[in-house]
This record gives sequence, C-alpha cells and structure tokens, in this order.
Amino acid sequence: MLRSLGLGAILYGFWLLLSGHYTPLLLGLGAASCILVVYIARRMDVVDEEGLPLQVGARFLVYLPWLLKEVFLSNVAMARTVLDPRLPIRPKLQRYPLPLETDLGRVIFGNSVTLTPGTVTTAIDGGTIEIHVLSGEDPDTTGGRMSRRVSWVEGR
Amino acid sequence: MDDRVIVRICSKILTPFIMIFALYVQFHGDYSPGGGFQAGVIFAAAFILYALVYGLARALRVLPPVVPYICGALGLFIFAGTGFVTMALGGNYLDYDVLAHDPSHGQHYGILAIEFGVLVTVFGVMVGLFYAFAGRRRS
Amino acid sequence: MIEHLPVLLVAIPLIAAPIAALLNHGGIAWGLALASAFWALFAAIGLVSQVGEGQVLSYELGGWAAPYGIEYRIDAVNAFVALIVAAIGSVTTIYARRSVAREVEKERLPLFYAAWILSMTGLLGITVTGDVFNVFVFLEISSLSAYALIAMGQDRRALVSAYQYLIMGSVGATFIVIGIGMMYAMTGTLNMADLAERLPPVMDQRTIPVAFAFLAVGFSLKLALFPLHLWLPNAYAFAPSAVTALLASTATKVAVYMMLRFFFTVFGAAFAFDQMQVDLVFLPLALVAIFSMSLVAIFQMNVKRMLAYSSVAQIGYIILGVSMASVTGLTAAIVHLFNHALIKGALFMALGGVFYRIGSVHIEAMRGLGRKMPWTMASFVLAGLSLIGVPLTVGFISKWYLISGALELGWWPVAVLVLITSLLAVVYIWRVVEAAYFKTFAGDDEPVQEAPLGLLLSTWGLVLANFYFGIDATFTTGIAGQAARMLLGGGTP
Amino acid sequence: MEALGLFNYWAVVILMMLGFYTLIARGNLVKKLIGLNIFQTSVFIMYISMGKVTGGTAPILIDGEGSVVYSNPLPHVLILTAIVVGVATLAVGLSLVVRIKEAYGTIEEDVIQDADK
Amino acid sequence: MFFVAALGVLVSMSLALVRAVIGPTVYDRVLGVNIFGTKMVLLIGVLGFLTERPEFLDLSLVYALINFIGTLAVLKFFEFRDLGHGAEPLGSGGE
Amino acid sequence: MSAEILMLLALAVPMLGAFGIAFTGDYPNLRETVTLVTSGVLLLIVGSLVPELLGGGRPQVTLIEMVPGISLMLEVEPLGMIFAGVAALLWPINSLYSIGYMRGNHEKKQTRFYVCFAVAIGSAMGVAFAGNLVTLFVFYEMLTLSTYPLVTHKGTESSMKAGRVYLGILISTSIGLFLLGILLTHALTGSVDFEQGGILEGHVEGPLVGLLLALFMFGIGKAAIMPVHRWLPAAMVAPTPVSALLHAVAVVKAGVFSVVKIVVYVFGIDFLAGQGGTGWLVYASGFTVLAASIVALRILMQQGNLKRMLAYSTVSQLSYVVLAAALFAPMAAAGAALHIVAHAFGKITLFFAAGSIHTAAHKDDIRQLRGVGRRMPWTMGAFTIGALSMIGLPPAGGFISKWYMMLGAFQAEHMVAVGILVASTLLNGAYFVPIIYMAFFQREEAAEPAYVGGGDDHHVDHDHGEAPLPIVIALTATAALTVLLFLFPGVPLALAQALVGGAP
Amino acid sequence: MEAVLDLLSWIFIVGGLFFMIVGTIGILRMPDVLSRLHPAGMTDTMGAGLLILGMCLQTTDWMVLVRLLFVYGFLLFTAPIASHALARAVVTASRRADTAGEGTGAS
Ligand code: NA
Ligand code: NA
Repeated sequence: MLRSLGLGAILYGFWLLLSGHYTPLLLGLGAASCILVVYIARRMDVVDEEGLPLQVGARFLVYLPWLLKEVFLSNVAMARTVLDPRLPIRPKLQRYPLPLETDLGRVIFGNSVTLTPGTVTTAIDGGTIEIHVLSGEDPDTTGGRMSRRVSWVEGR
Repeated sequence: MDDRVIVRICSKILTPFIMIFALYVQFHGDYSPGGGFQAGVIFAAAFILYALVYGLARALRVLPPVVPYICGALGLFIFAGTGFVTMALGGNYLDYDVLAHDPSHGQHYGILAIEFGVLVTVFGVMVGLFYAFAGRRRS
Repeated sequence: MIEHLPVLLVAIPLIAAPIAALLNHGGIAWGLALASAFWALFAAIGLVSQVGEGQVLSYELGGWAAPYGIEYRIDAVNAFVALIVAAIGSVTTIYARRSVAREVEKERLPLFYAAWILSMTGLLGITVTGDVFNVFVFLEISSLSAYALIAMGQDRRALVSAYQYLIMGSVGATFIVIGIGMMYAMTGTLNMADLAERLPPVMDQRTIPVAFAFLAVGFSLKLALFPLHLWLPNAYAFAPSAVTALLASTATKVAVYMMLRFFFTVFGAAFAFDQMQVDLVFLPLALVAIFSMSLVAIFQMNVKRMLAYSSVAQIGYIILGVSMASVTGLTAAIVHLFNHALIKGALFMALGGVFYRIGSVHIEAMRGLGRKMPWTMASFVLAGLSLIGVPLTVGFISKWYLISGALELGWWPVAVLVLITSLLAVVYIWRVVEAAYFKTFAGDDEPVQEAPLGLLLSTWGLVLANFYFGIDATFTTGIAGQAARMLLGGGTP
Repeated sequence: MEALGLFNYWAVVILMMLGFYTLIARGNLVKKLIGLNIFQTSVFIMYISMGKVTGGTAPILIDGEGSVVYSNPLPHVLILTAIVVGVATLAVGLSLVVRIKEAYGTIEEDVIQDADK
Repeated sequence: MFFVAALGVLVSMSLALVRAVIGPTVYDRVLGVNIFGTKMVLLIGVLGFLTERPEFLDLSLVYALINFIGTLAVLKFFEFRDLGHGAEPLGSGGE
Repeated sequence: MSAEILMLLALAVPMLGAFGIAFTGDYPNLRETVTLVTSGVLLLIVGSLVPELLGGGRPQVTLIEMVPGISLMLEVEPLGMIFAGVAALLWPINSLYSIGYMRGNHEKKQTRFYVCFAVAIGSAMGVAFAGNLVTLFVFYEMLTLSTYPLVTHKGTESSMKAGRVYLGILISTSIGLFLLGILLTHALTGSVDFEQGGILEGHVEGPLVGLLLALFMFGIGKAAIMPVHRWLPAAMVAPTPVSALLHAVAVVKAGVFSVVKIVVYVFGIDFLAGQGGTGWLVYASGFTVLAASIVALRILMQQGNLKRMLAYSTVSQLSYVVLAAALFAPMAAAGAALHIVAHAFGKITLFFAAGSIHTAAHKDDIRQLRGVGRRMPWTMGAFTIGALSMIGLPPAGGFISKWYMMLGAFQAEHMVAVGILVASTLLNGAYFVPIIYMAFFQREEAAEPAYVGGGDDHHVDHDHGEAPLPIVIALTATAALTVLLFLFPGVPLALAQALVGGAP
Repeated sequence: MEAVLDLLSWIFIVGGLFFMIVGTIGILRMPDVLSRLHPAGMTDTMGAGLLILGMCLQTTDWMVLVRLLFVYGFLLFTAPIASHALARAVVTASRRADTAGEGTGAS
C-alpha cells in the first residue's frame, strides 16, 4: 500500500514536471490520472520492490555519475577502435560469476555493462553473467569494480 | 530461473510511467489537438509491452478481450454523442461553445470529450489488434 | 431541427454504429441499421425537397467558420446522390436481415451491422460535406468498413479479395490525400467553395496540375475505372450477397460523385477539360472499359463475378458521360448513377436470393431455377432487361441520354459502341436466362423453395423502381439535368 | 533551410517510391502492408515538411481581444487524422492477413493464388 | 546550428539504414532499424528546434517509446513466432 | 366510347387477357375460352375504330411523359389501322387453330404459350398505334421479347439455338441500328414524332439521309431484309401457330409496317424522292426478293422442309413491301400497305396448311407431300389459294397488292423494279406450282422409312385423313379471307389511299 | 554569455554528431552482429547525450529542458535493454542452430 502511494506520488511529480499548466482542472485531471494508473499497475502486479525500487534510490544517484564517467571513457576508446584502419578487435563471449544477491542488482549490473561500449550482456543466469567482449582486454578490471559498486547500490 | 530478468524488471519499472505519459498527452491535447490519438497509442503501447514481456495469458487477466472491443465502439459513441449534446444545448453539431457559460471553457470541455473518445477508440483498436495477433498461434 | 438536417443525416447513423457494436445482439443491430437507413432516407428526401429550386444549404460544424471549420453544403447534385445512397441503403438493409443471417456467423452479426452502418455513414458523409479533407475521412470510414464487410463472405477468397481491395483502395485514398495536401498548400483552405475561388489565381503553377493528376488517379482507383478496376470483380463476387448489393449500387457511385465534385466544382470544368484535358484520358479508358469488360463478363461462370465485370463496364458508361463535359453527357452520367444503382441492386439482390436457397451462383448450378424460384428469377430477368437498356426500363433512359450526348458532339463511333456493348449485355444476361429457363435443374431432387419473402419484397421493390423510373423519368432526369447544369456552371451555384 | 526543404522533398519521393515498390513487387502480404504504410508515411512527411501547412501558426494559445481564443489547429489535425486513418487501415489489413493465414496456411500471394485454382 | 545537427543526424540515419538494408542476418536489420529509430527521435527533436516548435519533443518521446517496444516485439516474434508467448506461467509474477 | 379509350383498350385487353390466361392456366378449357373471348373483344375494339379513321379522324392519346419532350403516345392513322386490323382479325382465327394444333400435338407449357401470344398481340397493337418513334421502339422490343419464349417453345437444343439467332439478330439490329437511327433523328430534328410528310425535311441533307435510311431499314430486323433475315428461317422450329404469328399476324408485319411508317411519316415520300443516296434501297430489297425466292426454289428442289421454304417465301414477300415503299411513289406505298394485308392472309393460310399436314400426318418435308391433296382436300385447297396469293394471281388478294405495286413502279418510272416484280412472280410460280402438282396429281410414296426430324418423336402416319376440325375451320377461314380481299378490297384500299394522302 | 553558450552548444553538438556518425560507421565496419552492438551503443550514449546537452544550452524554456532530459533519460534507460535483448536473441538463436547441427551430424 505504501509502495502504491509512493508510486502515485512519483507519477504525480512526473506529471507536474511535464504539464507546465497548473490550473485546477489539469491538476485534478493529473491526480485522477495517477489514481487510474496506480490502479492498473496494481492489477498488473508491477508495484513491488523490483517495479518501484525506492530502496536503491539514493545510492543509485551516487552510482550514476561514476557510471556516466565509465561510459564516456569507453566511448572514447570505442571511437578509436572504430576509426583504427586495422579494426583491432578480438570479440568473444565470456562467462563470469556474479557476486550479487538480488535480481534488481543483477539487472543494474547487466545494464551498466551493456551501456558501456565494448561489452554487452548477453545473458544473466542466476549467479553467472555472460558478456560479449569486443577487444579481448580482460573486462575484469572494469567489471570487478563495477560489480562492487552495484553490490553497494544493492545495499544488502 | 527466468533468463529474461533484465527485460522483465525494466519493463516493470517503465510501464506506469508510460501510462501516465499517455494521460498527460491526452489531457494536454487541447493545446495541440489530436492528442487523443497519440495518447491512445501510448496507452496501448504500455499494455502491449506488458503483454510482450509477461505473456498474453497474464495480459488477458488484467484486460479481458471484451474491453478493447467495447473501447473501440465506446470511443466512437463518445465522439458522436458529444455532437448531439451540443445540439441538444442549442448549438450546431460539435459546436462546443454551448457546453459552458464561457465559450472558451465550452471549447475546452468539448475538445477534452472528443479527444477522450479518440483515446478510447485508438486504445481499443490497438490492443484488440494485438490480442488478435498474439492469440492466434495458441488457438 | 430542420436546419440540422445536413449533419443529422450523417450523425445519427454515426452514433448508431457503435451502439450496434456494443449491444452485441444481431437482431438489435439490424434494427439499428434499418432505423438509421430509414432515417437517412427521410433526411435525404428532406434535403432534396429543400434544394429543388437551385438553393444551397450550408451547415457549419463546430464553432469555427467555414475556412477552418467543416462546412456541410448541399445542392441538387449531392442531395440526389445522398438520396440514392439512402434509398438503396434502406432497401438493402431490409434485404440484409435474412440474407446475412444465412451467410454470416451469428456472433459476428453485431460487428457486421456496425460496419454496415458505418459504410453507409461514410458514403453519406462524402456526399454532404463541403470540405475536401472531410471527404477523405469519410471515404476511409466507408472504405474500411467495406473491407471488413467483404471479408465476412463465406468463401475464403473473400479474405483475399478484401485484402486486395484494401491495398488498392488505400493507394487510391493516399493519392487523394496527396492531392488535397497540395491544394491546401497552395491555397490555405480545404473548403470546396473557397478552393473554387482561390485556385484560379494559382492554376498556372505546377503544383495544381500535379495535385489534379493525383486526385484523378485516386478517384479512378476508388471508382474502379478501367484499368484500375482489378479489385472490384473479386470483391463483389465473394462478399456476402447483401454487401455486394449495397456496395455495387452505392460505393462506386459516390466515388463518381466525388470526382464530379472535384473536377467541376473545385477545379472547374474549364481547368479539368480545357487545360488538363482529362477527357483525352478518360474517354478512351471509358470506351475500353465498356467494351472489354462487357466482353469479359460474357465468359464468367460465376454470375456474381459476371455482374461485377458488368459493373466495371457500366462505370465506363458513367465516365463516358463525364468525358463529354456537356449538359447532356453529364445528365447521362448522373442519371446513370441512379439508374445503375437500381439495376445492379436488383440483380445482386436476386442473386442473393439464389445463393440463399442453393448456396451457389455458378451458372451451372442455376439450371432450371426459373421453375424452382419463379419470382426470384423473374426479378433477375427484368432487372437484366434494364441492364441491357430495353425500353421502359431505367437502363433505356440512361442509354438514351448517353447516346444523345454522343451524337450532339458528333461522336458517331462512340454512339455505335455504346449500342454494340448493350448487345454484349444481352449475351451475358441471356446466358443466365437460358440456364434458368431452358435447362433442367442440376441439383438433387431436394425441393428448392422460393426465396424468403423479405428478400423477394425488397428485390421486387427495386425491380419495380427500375420500371417506374424507366417509364416516368421526369424526376430523375430533371434533377440530373439540373445537377449537370449546376456543375457545368462552374463553382458552386 | 532551402537545402533542407529540398532534402525533405527528396526523402518524401524516395520513401514514396520505396513504399510503392514494396507494395507492388512483394508477394508477401505483410510486406505489402508495410509498403503501403511506408507509402502513406511519406505523405505525412510531405504534409509536415510543406511550409504552408506547418509554417503558419503554431497550435498554441494566443490572446485575442480580451478573450481567449484558439488558433487554427488545422495542419496538426490533418496529419494526425491521416495517421489515424493509416493506422486503422493497417489494423484492418493485418487482421485480414491473420485470417488469410488461418484459411490458407500461408501469406505468400502466389501460393494463395495457386491454392484457389 | 540545428541545421548542421539535423544534417549530421540524417547522415547517421542513412548509415544505419544501409546496415538495415544490407543485413545480412535479420538481427542486423533489426539493429539497423532500431538505430535508425533512435536517431529519428533526435531528428524530430532537432527539427522542433529548427522550426521553433518545441512540442515536437513530445512527439520524439512517443517515437522513442514505439521504437523500443517495436524492437522488443520483433525480437520476440523471431524467437517464438508468437507475440503472445508467456514468459512466465500464470500467476508467478511478483511474489 | 371515345376513340382514345378504344385505343387504350386495344392495348390493355390483350394484356389483361394474358393475366386471365395465366390465372386460368390449370383449367385448359377455361383458359382457351379466355383466349378466344379476348381475341374476339379485341377484334371488336379495333373494328370500331375504323369508322372514326375513315371519317378523317386521327385520335391521339399521351400515356406518359418519359423524359422532358419525349412521351409514350398513341395515335391511330391508316397504316397502323391496317396492321392492327390484320392482327386483330387473324388472332381469333389463329387461336382457334392453336387449340387444335397444341392439343393435337400434345405440346407442353401451353399456358406460357397463350400468355406470351396475348402479350405479343398487345405489343403488336402498341406498334400499330405508336404515335412516335420511341413508342414504336418500346413496343417493337416488347414484341421481340414476348415472342422469344414462343420460338424456343419446344425447349430442345435446336430450338434454343434458333431462339439465340432470333433474339440475337432482332435485338442487335434494333439496339444497334434502329435505336441509333431514332437517336440520330432526335439529335438532328429534336423530335421523334410521326408527322404527315415526315419530319426530316430541312434538317438533314445528302448522304446522311441515306445513312439514316439504312439504320432504319436494317435496324428493323423484323422486316427481314437480307442479310438480317436469318432469324426467320431459324425460327421455323417453333410450333406452327407461332410461325403463323411470326409470318402473318404480328412479327414480320410489325417490321414492314414500321418500315413503311417510317418512310412515310419520318422521312416523307416526297422528301425521299427528292434525295440522292436513297435509291439503293430498291436494289437491296429487290435483291432480297429474288435471292430469297431462289433459296426457296432450292429447298423445293432438294425436297426439303416445307416450313423452311415458306419462311424464305416470307423473306422475299416482305421485301416487296420494302421495295414498294422504296419507290417513294404514292401508288407503290398504297400497294405496300395492301400487301401487308394480302401477304398476311395468304401466308397464314400456307402455314396453317403446313401445320395441318404436320398434325394429321407428321409430315414436314416437301417430298412427303405427294398425294396429300387427296387425303386432305380442304387443307391443300387452302394451300393452293395461299400460293396463288403469293404468286400474285387472281382470285387471291395478292393480285391486288401486286397490281398496285406494279403501277407504282411504272409511276416512279423505275424499270428495274418492274423487272424485279416480273422475275419474282415467275420464281414464285416456279416453287409453288410443283407442290400443288405433287399434292394433287402425284401418287403417295409407299413404305418410306420413318422420318426423324424437327425434334419430333412422332412417326410418319401414312394412313391419315384431314386435320382436327378447329384447324380445318381456321385455314378455311383464312383462305376465304384471301379470296375476299380480292373480291372486296374496299376498306383496306381506302385506308391505303388515306395513308398516301389521297381522299379516304 | 550568449556567445559562450553558443560556443558550448556547437562543441557539444559537433561532439555528439561525431560519436553518432562514428558509431554508425562502426555498425557498418564491424564483422558480425554482436560486435556491431558495441558501436551502436555509442550513438545512444555519447551521441545522443552530447547532442541533447547542446540543445539544452540553447533553450531558456524550462518545459523544453525537462522534455529534453526525459528524452535522454528514456534513451539511456531503454537502449541497453534493446541491445541486451538483441544480443540474447542472437546468442540463443546461434546455440539453437548449433545443437540442431550437432543433432543432424550425430545421426
Ligand atoms: Na555496451
Ligand atoms: Na416469293
């Protein structure tokens, strides 16, 4: 129930940000819309600790800048690779154990891996993750640091 | 163990936001008429995403197939009915001015009603169509 | 109330359609269809009576005035076409109940009638609106419901036919919307009357002829002008009988109306015929259509398909009249809109009666039916005579004006060709007559009954109309002549 | 700007050709529908890119003489309506294809034609 | 400025389109179309700036959404040949 | 009763009779009574119109205005009166004959036969009294359609084929040429009315007149000018009363009647006489006269089907009428009108005789006719009178009409026409006289193998007498009429002269 | 101030276009689907990011800014999901093909 209220509040905030018109009619319609959406979301069974991960909110905001920095760096590296006439790549699939406990954590980790050019998550299967690596550098350095940070975000 | 955890959890997070965005587009449609259509598409898209990720069976439990059918017809009814209401109030067909004391408010309400009709129809058609397609292989 | 008639003509069916779909009961849905059809007939008669002396009714939708809002504008031309649609719609709806109950599954009936009403709504809407974009919208409403209706035919080929119709129809509609967009870009208005005023100053620019060309092709597709008719024969052959009767007698007619409206009112006859010389294209196409399609009809074994090809030929007659761009020619075209609706409506309804009883319209299956279903087959023969153009039928009136128009212009070979193709009609109608009356019944000994009374009455209603308006054509030719003069007068009256 | 306008023009023409070609040349019923949709989309782009349609007035609130009036929302409505019609056409078309697939077991035009011989 | 941006995006779109057209696998095409779509999102936004119609941004959000869901749908279709395939059995979600 | 009402009744009575026949179809005696009563009433009605006409009246009645300027209207004038009189006079006789024939031959679908027959007569009345070209065309087509089921009456493959030829030629000429001629007339003059002296004068000149004439002459396929004559021989598969209807009562008469009417009232004799480019009609019809006679002669020499020979005889006789009309001379036109009557009486007698032989002996071929005259004296006696009328010898009506035509040819100083008339008379003699000789003076052929033909499953009956009484009465009556026409040509002659503007 | 913003906008936009175009070039250059996914990621992360940043600097309208950020947020959220889904589909399909191939080889 609390989570539903939280969802409603977040959605209303989203509405206010988008709307820009703060007349009683539209504010009322916004509230009604939020109630309708929360109702449907509950019917859909998507309002839970995965669907609305309020528990990771704050830590995630700390994690995000670091992730963006990583993304920038690997972008630059990738641009270099692409523009290199020799196209120095050695693509391969690798499997690693994942020291993460929740599905949410695994998802954050998997998406972070995919977001950084050079690595793409191809599968998450319980405790292991399968990653497609473009240039045979051991992604463990990045991956290791990343998994530690995600583990922190996960907060368990 | 489900190996589509990424898609599953991410769409879980996304779905409510898509729906509220749809309604935002809908109710701000009178500033740019035609919003009802986009809203209907977006709202339906939220459902379709859900059905894609969680399977048709679960989507049907949330939204039985008769609902899109009704929506399709209901939308048209709202549209045509609004015209009759304006006429009953002494105006021309779809003359929104008569819907409120202040003509501009009248127009506002009229467009809202019409756009809502459009939303309902488009939503019904899109979801109904998805059901028709997704349900075939099974039957 | 009376001042709202132009919009109510369309709005009442429009609201009846979703109700029919929602109530989910076949009988109620039919009742709604019948009520809306009769309403439309009532309204159309009201409109015709108001525009009799050359008046024009104008109705503005919504709050916006004409250039921005949508204006419904009724004159003799479209009041007459609306009357055709509503009258045929009423008769075919009466007919539909038994016939459709036989050919369409029960669960689908509400949807069927919703589409049926929508189809009529779209056609009526096209006729009354004075806004070119609104024309497109109504066109698509009627077309989409027509695709759905055709697809409900029993034969699986109905699906493929509906699909092909959808593809070609949508291409036609897109061409039309391209043309409309170009005109809007050049003039900033979508209102027909405004367009008629604002187009002449910009007509020397290249965009307008291009827009005209797109529109002409689009209309030709929609009205099945040879060689863009390919969608029609199968669509008519495999649709449910009642649908064929409705569409054959109204849909292409309304498409012709649309074209007349654009050519004569919006662009003006001078532009369409002197500058663009559209007649140079239409005349040969019409002649080829008349001749080749009549010839093809002779070799069809499926009688519905045969009549479908005949329809393409008949559309050729109408376009021939249009290409004359003279009062007599246009009168012929407009009066044939009405007359052909009566003819084909009756013929397809008679065939529907046959299909109702023996489940086939193959010419071999119709052997000996003259004895088994005397009333049905008699109606077929009489309507067939009208198609041929035998005197005292409406077909004769049409041919009379058409040939008179040709002779006035000194188009000798055209007049001769029209007469010769009437003879081809004799041949294909007579194939059915011979099978039905002079061959023995092919089926088992199971007794074949006469078609149900509801089917017979509505069919005969149209057959008698074929003769009534063939003997006293003063009303139809009078209003058609007035419409023709109005169209040729340029602009709106 | 001039160049962009021209580019749009060519994009429209190319898309139109592409759609039309797909529509005609493909035997697969779904691909035909996609071709039709591309064809229609090209028209919407044409509408959008035509200066006079969008260039006139933006559909936002403007102040008239003391009272609030709405500006001409026409171009926007036209495109949207056309898109709605296009989507509805696609919807009907696809549902037809589904039923064709059920009836014939294929959505290839030539196979269907052979089946009905 | 935005004109250059539009041109650049268009160049990028054309390159993505090339991949979509030449394939060779269906996944290459999906990738090409998906990238084409995300670039279209940006193009719509840029055009909004160019024509001073910022409400185009709403349109680009819609487009991004459709592009995303469309990609997922196509992939699902190629995997299962059925869009309605249940990823999980009934009632197992959200325990 | 006023003339207008009588005209309407003349149309309505046969149509009402058709309904009556249809309703009494299950009771043959009642049905036949209805037919006879109706035909008698019609004869009375038509007869009572004559005095008014001879008094110079031209009663008119407009039925309805179809489109602005064009009405369905009726008007009685002398030529129409002649045609209507012939049809009304022959219908009761033919009905009487039909009863004997249809019952004697156990024909099926007799109700349909009588209904269509009545409708055909009604249509013929319409043709006769048509007040303008459109009305004429309307009833002309009705006549075609109502006689189609009669031609295909037997329902066999060969009769179907004949029906197709019949309908094909008649409809295609009428729609393809006749209607075009009407429309062209309307386009040129703005009128479709029949008027004394014609309506074309001053509107059209030169070759177009010839073309228009051709459209009408070949468009009126019922007049059977070669090459549009083929329907007539084809239609001889029908039962004999139908042949009588086609050849004598209504159909071909409607054709030649229309030709004469159009020549007189649309073109105008004086107008045509003053035009170049119309002389070909004499040659076309003259050719038909001779060619058809030669065909008839060939049929005789091959000892072929009697009705087929009679059919070609009709083709040739009809062309007399057209030829006479084409001379554009008043005397010839009167002869043409008279010949309509004379040929009707003579030819119906001949067909009755042929049907009589078919009914009594199941003989259809000329070679089977040897000695028939002794077994069937009444029949062959009537046949002889009919043949004399065809040849144009006294004491038959054909002599009168041929006489006037000959005078017309001299009046027009058209020596080719005179030649054609003389030559054809010789040819007619050449194919009729041998039959009469065979029937009366040759001995019957013995033990001939059963003849199977004409779709008939009867065997030839060698031991036969006269045909049933109704048949004998009917053919005696028509033979008597043929002779009476010779003896008292007064009324038809008066009408014929009124036609060409002479004092009635 | 405005000139500075313009300059920054130019830098960001050109930078964004650089990553975007290089990314799509990469899509063309890479030898197989999985490898193509990596440069594809560039276009959505840096490409779109810098471009939108450049646009953000050009607007004074709060509403526009919010929308631009939403657009980027949405891209950033969905791009890896789409990439992952595609990669997963490719790998699954190739494994399926491999097992099928082994199956036929063994028999
Ligand atoms: Na990556
Ligand atoms: Na002779």
